[in-house]
Amino acid sequence: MEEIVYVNTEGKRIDGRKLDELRPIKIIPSVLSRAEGSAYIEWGQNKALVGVFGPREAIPQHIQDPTKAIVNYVYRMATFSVPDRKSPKPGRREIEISKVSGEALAKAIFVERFPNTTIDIYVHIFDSNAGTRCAALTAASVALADAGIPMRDLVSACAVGRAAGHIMLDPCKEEEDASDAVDMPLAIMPRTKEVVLLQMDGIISKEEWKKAFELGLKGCQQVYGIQKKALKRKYEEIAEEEAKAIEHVDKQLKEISENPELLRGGNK
Amino acid sequence: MEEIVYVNTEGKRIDGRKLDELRPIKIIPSVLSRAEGSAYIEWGQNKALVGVFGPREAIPQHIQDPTKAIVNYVYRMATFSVPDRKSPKPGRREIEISKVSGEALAKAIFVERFPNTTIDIYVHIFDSNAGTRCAALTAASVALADAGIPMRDLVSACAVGRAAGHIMLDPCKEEEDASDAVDMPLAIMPRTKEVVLLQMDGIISKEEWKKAFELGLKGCQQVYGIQKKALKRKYEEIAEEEAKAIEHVDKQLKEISENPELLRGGNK
Amino acid sequence: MEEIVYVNTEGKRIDGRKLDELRPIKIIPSVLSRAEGSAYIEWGQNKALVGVFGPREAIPQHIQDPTKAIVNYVYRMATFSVPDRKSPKPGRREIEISKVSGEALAKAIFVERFPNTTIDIYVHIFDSNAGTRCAALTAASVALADAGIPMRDLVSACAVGRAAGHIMLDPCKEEEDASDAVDMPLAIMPRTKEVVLLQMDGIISKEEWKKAFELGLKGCQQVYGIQKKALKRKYEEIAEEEAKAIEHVDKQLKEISENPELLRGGNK
Amino acid sequence: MRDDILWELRSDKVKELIKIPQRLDNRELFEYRPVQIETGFSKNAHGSCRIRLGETDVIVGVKMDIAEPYPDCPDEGSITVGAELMPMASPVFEPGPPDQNATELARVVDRCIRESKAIDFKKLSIVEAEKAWFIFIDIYIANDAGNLFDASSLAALGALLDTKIPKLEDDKIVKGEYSGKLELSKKPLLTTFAKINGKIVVDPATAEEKAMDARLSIGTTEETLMSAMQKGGTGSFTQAEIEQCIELAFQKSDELRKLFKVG
Amino acid sequence: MRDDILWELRSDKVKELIKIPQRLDNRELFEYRPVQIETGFSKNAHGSCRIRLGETDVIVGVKMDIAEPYPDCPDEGSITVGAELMPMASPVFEPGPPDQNATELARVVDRCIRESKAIDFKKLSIVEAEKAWFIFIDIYIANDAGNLFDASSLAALGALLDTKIPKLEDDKIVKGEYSGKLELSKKPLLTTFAKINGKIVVDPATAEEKAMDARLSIGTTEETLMSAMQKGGTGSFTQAEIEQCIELAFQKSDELRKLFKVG
Amino acid sequence: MRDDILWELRSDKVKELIKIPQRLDNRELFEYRPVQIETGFSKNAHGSCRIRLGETDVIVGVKMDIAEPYPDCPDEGSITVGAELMPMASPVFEPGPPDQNATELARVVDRCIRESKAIDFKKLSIVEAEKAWFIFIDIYIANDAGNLFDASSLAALGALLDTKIPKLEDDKIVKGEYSGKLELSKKPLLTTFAKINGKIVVDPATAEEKAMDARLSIGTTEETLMSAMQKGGTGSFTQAEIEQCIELAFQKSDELRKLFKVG
Repeated sequence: MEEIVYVNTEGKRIDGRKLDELRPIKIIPSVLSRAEGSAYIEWGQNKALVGVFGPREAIPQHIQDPTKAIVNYVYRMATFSVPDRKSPKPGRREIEISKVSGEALAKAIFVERFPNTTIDIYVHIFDSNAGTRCAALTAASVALADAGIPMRDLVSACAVGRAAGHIMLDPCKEEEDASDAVDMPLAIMPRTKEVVLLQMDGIISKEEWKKAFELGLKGCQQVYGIQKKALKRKYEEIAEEEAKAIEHVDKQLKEISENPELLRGGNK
Repeated sequence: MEEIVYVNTEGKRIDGRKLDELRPIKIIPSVLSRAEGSAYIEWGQNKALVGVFGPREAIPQHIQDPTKAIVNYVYRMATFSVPDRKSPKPGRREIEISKVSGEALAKAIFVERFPNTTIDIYVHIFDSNAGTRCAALTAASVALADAGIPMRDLVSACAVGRAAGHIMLDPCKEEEDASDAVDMPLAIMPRTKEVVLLQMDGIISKEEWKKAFELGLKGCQQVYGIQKKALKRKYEEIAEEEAKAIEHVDKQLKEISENPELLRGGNK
Repeated sequence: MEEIVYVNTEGKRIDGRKLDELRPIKIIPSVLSRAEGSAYIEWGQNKALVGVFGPREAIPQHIQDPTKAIVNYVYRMATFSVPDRKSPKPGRREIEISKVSGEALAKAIFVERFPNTTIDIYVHIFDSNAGTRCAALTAASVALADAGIPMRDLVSACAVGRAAGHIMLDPCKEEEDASDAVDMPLAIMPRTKEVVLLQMDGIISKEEWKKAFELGLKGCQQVYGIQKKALKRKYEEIAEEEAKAIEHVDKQLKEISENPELLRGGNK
Repeated sequence: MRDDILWELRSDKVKELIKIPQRLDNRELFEYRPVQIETGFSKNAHGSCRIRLGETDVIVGVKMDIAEPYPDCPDEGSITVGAELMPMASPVFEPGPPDQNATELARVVDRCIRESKAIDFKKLSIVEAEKAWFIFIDIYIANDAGNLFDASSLAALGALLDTKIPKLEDDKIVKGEYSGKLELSKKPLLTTFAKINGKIVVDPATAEEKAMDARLSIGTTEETLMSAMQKGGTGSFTQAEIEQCIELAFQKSDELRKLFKVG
Repeated sequence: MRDDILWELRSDKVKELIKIPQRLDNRELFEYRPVQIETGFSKNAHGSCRIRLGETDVIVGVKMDIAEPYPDCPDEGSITVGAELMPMASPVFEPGPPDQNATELARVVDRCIRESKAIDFKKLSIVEAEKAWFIFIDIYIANDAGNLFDASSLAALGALLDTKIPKLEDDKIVKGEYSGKLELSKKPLLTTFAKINGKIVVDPATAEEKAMDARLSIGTTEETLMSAMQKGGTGSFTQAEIEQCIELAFQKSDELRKLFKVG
Repeated sequence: MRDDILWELRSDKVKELIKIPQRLDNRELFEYRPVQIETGFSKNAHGSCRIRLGETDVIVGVKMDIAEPYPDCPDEGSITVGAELMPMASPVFEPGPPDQNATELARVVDRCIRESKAIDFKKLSIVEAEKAWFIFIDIYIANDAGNLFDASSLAALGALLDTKIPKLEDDKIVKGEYSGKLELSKKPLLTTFAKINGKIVVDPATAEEKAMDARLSIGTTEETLMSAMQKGGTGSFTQAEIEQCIELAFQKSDELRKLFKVG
């Protein structure tokens, strides 16, 4: 097999990026009309949709926590989102990612304000090329903001890794498959730098780990900037949206005033 | 492979029937003592049993509909009812047939009279040779009548199809496997000719479709006649049955009067 | 294939036992701190752990029996407890054994004293060589006593079988695989000799059956002795345990008196 | 609910009557309900049988299929028994995968047949260590009026006696053609007893099952051998009771076996 | 809950307006909502398409894989359609395996394509009786704003038109390389009608689905042939209504087909 | 319920004591509970080990089996780790398939071993692209008194060190015979920390797990390399805290490794 050159003489990686460079990221909030909050993300080849519901009553009742909202994060991949067709059933990897991602967001959400409820965050990956859990978590945090759920801070995620001895930000699939690969997904609340998600696999020394970790922190801060920009763009549209909303409510009221019998109608 | 002659020079099909002729149909209501209503049907080689329960309280409570009864139709096939052994697990075909058949019957039942309940209709196919969903639906409608569930009309079903260019009533398996086969299961409420079940697969022109559809309507009306005859036979037995029933109640009352302590006994 | 000598000229079996001899049995109650009652058993190569919980409220409510406790016995085998790796999913054999073992214990427990509750008995086999259901049931009965659940009597179990024409107590795997093998697991309440579990497979005459059954009864009585000894040993430790318990309660009370605010604290 | 109260009353009555001793349906203590046998119920099955035991209604179908033998028995085929308590059979059965009761039923019928050696598994071998016949025996309970064990065992026997072996060409099944009948060297059957208020009865009907403390099923063959036993229920049996049941099992099963002419 | 009341109000309004006749979103009775098509949505798929039909959002991906042909069609491949009503798509969808609605959706889309013979299954054969292409068409509903049938059928067609056949070497797939486009000889599409208060409309939105008595989906091809029909819902149709829907289905599907340039 | 209140009280006490800093069971902040190791627990397993870490009780068994290698690693075998939180282990565990917690546990133990390269997957190859050894490592939690990660990792290591490779004849397993020991080039272990009220402790017991904000598990080898990290819980860690944990993980795991004589 031909030797892969992970970093060339000009310090450029396989896909032309520098060691500390993220792939292009595009985030669009409010893309799904039936969800209470949503976001679409493109992160390199990765594509994901997130829909958020809640806080809503936790059902069945016996799962309710009287002290706080349950954060229910469901990460799933489409069958065609990976090189070989994935079974439609959720695999163990998806279950583990759902758990750690939900725990990461729970730290950021003011869960204690919504006892006995769930906040459901549904994530689906439609195309993938390494780093989907970080892309999903980044988008989920924007969808939560879009849903108006009060948070201490956004959660910003990115992975850092190693290939052929080089510590690099946001590795792509080919870099993740290097024989000495290390992969470390990381998520923080950027304002306080608190680490809310941290996983690592691959064999690494303390010193290299520290270098990688600090590069990862920088990456998360960049992601934070992109998230804020996406949300800002959305809030700039709010004046316009609000005008529309007022018009909509007016219309609803008009409907009801014209059809007062509707108010008496059955509420299923 | 030898060419199959689907319709011979005398206008007779593989099994000797004419194009507009149903296979022999035998329906017997009230065959299962533990069900509240039941029926057994033989339709050519097809054999099915139906048991009906309800209206009974829908459980768990959160599935209850306060405006009407839920019609829960479960269509299943025995493992040995088809040429190759079927898995005992319900397949996608069985799930789809259950859905459309339940919707067909819901139109005929006065569901609005029984809020918060389910009407459970369990159908099992023990032998098959094309047309089982129609046979099952036909028998289910008789079983509902047997259970004394109030209905606008019976639902009568039969399939119509095409083989080798011929539109024919109630196709058998060999006809269903013709290279130009079209299969159209149909169910109506015969008094108003309202179509409550309609599915079609196969490639067909508008004109042929109309011819097929109208042949199907005629078939349903014939099925209606057979259903009514089966129920009439049953009602003729009612005088006798009722006499027995009165005798039975008398016996029960006698039992209780002899054992008054039974009335005080635990009701699990 | 070489002929196996199941019983040699000195009347000794493959593993050196006599026909009416049990394998060595070791029972230790109270081995799991989180369960309310527990026991560990070694029976020849067989190794099992049992944990008991309850009587505790049966959930969901609709499964509750207002006249008695439900005995929920769950028998499972570890994947590595058999020569070929077992699937982690419970098989049909495990489900059947769970049913008959639970029924056997239900006779011994004063279930009528604990309406609307379940008594959960979880059994896991970690190594096996024939006779695991009897070993498990024997240990379960000790674990129930350890949990302080009131019983009419212990339940004592052992199997009896046939190999090469010899009726023998507590057959091992090789004996169970004899070409004329008969296997009869048996459990009794030893004080009254009431049979609470009886299964048999293999082809046997009435006369041989009687011989086998009576040998089995003797085996169960021996097992009873071992169970009582194990429990006695435990009760001898009770003086010591009780002293510890009093000390523990004192400590708790002290804790609370030092931290009275704890009593006001949330009870999740 | 009304249904429940009625069964409660009937069950109490059963317990009262048994003291006389008498049964709710006036049967003798050791009398079976009438048996109706309909073989060849399903043409798509390789063998099938519907049994009515009183109002209990059971349909069994057999399918033979080719599979790789188990590594430890390379020259043998085998049987697989499944049972489904269909929701139409009783107001308390629910749709879904087999529960504990269905699993026990299937496994006891399986052992009764398998251990009797009525079917010679070696004769099911096609190519050693490669191909053998596996016989799928599927039990469907259509109406549960009591004693599903014996009704299922009768229907399974009836279906096996009806079973034709599919024709083989190059060791592959030729659909719709058969090479002969499945060979059964004996007729294994279960006989089931209920213990009610200390009395033993055979072939318990629903009200008797609700009244019983315990159940005992015994599989027997015409050579006066037993192939299976299974105690069920939360009650117990004494040695004397079990021995009485064994005697009766041989007697009653011989009567039932006469209902099958063939074999 | 608020959400429910709002939909109830909207549904009641739909039923009122249809008498005029008028639709809540001011569409003509037989007017589709705007369609946006985005093919090549997923690079890991062999073909993919995202469809926005109004606010309804559906993503379909295609994967081709090699498997053994069915014994009765040894020289044919086949298609397999799956559908998932993702929980993000509606407050009432729940995570878990496909329910009745998802199963019906997948099967109707399957029949519409399969029966049209747009894909020649014989051309999917690789080695007779050994290897053939199987085409997995997976439908994901991301936002349910009504008429999932037509949106899914559009997205499935778009994904198939986008599908490249993986390159083979020694009858094994070479990853990431393709040997050409999948051939589609026609463009089968579903057209779905709702019957509301006795009136027929095409392409029902959510509020209309809540107001409708029954639904009728008709699969058609550009040769004015029908490949599938499916009635849904607890209402009924008259013959005249069905015939009207058939006429309209040909007409409306021809308009939709123009949105796909290729093929 | 009483049980719940007691744990609540204990958890509150843990949070109080940690301010001193002190632990409920009087351990040092970075002190493990006593470890008991029993290898060869199950003869039917190819390797097995029971670990008692304080009152936490974990049993791990290993089975080696032959299967076809993954197409992208034709000359390699692999490992598969499963975990079951048995219902006997805690009043809150329920029977059924592995939940999120069991899945996470199994996968973190898997990565700790796999990524350490203690097992050379290439040495598990038997016939390239056809047959290789796959090592099934099944973790059973018998009593949960806290820190299942480290207890499971210790038991998995113990079981692997105990593992004998079944003998092969014509590339098939000869039952009950072995060809030698499985080779482990190093001893990977997890070390788990809990953050309670801003303080870090190692090897948290149940009351401490109930009191903790977050958990950090670090997989290490004797060559002072890390093979896995996993943060759990809804709290967070600072960089300084993580770095402290890394230092301690190397130190504590070296102590634990001494408990295994072999390898």
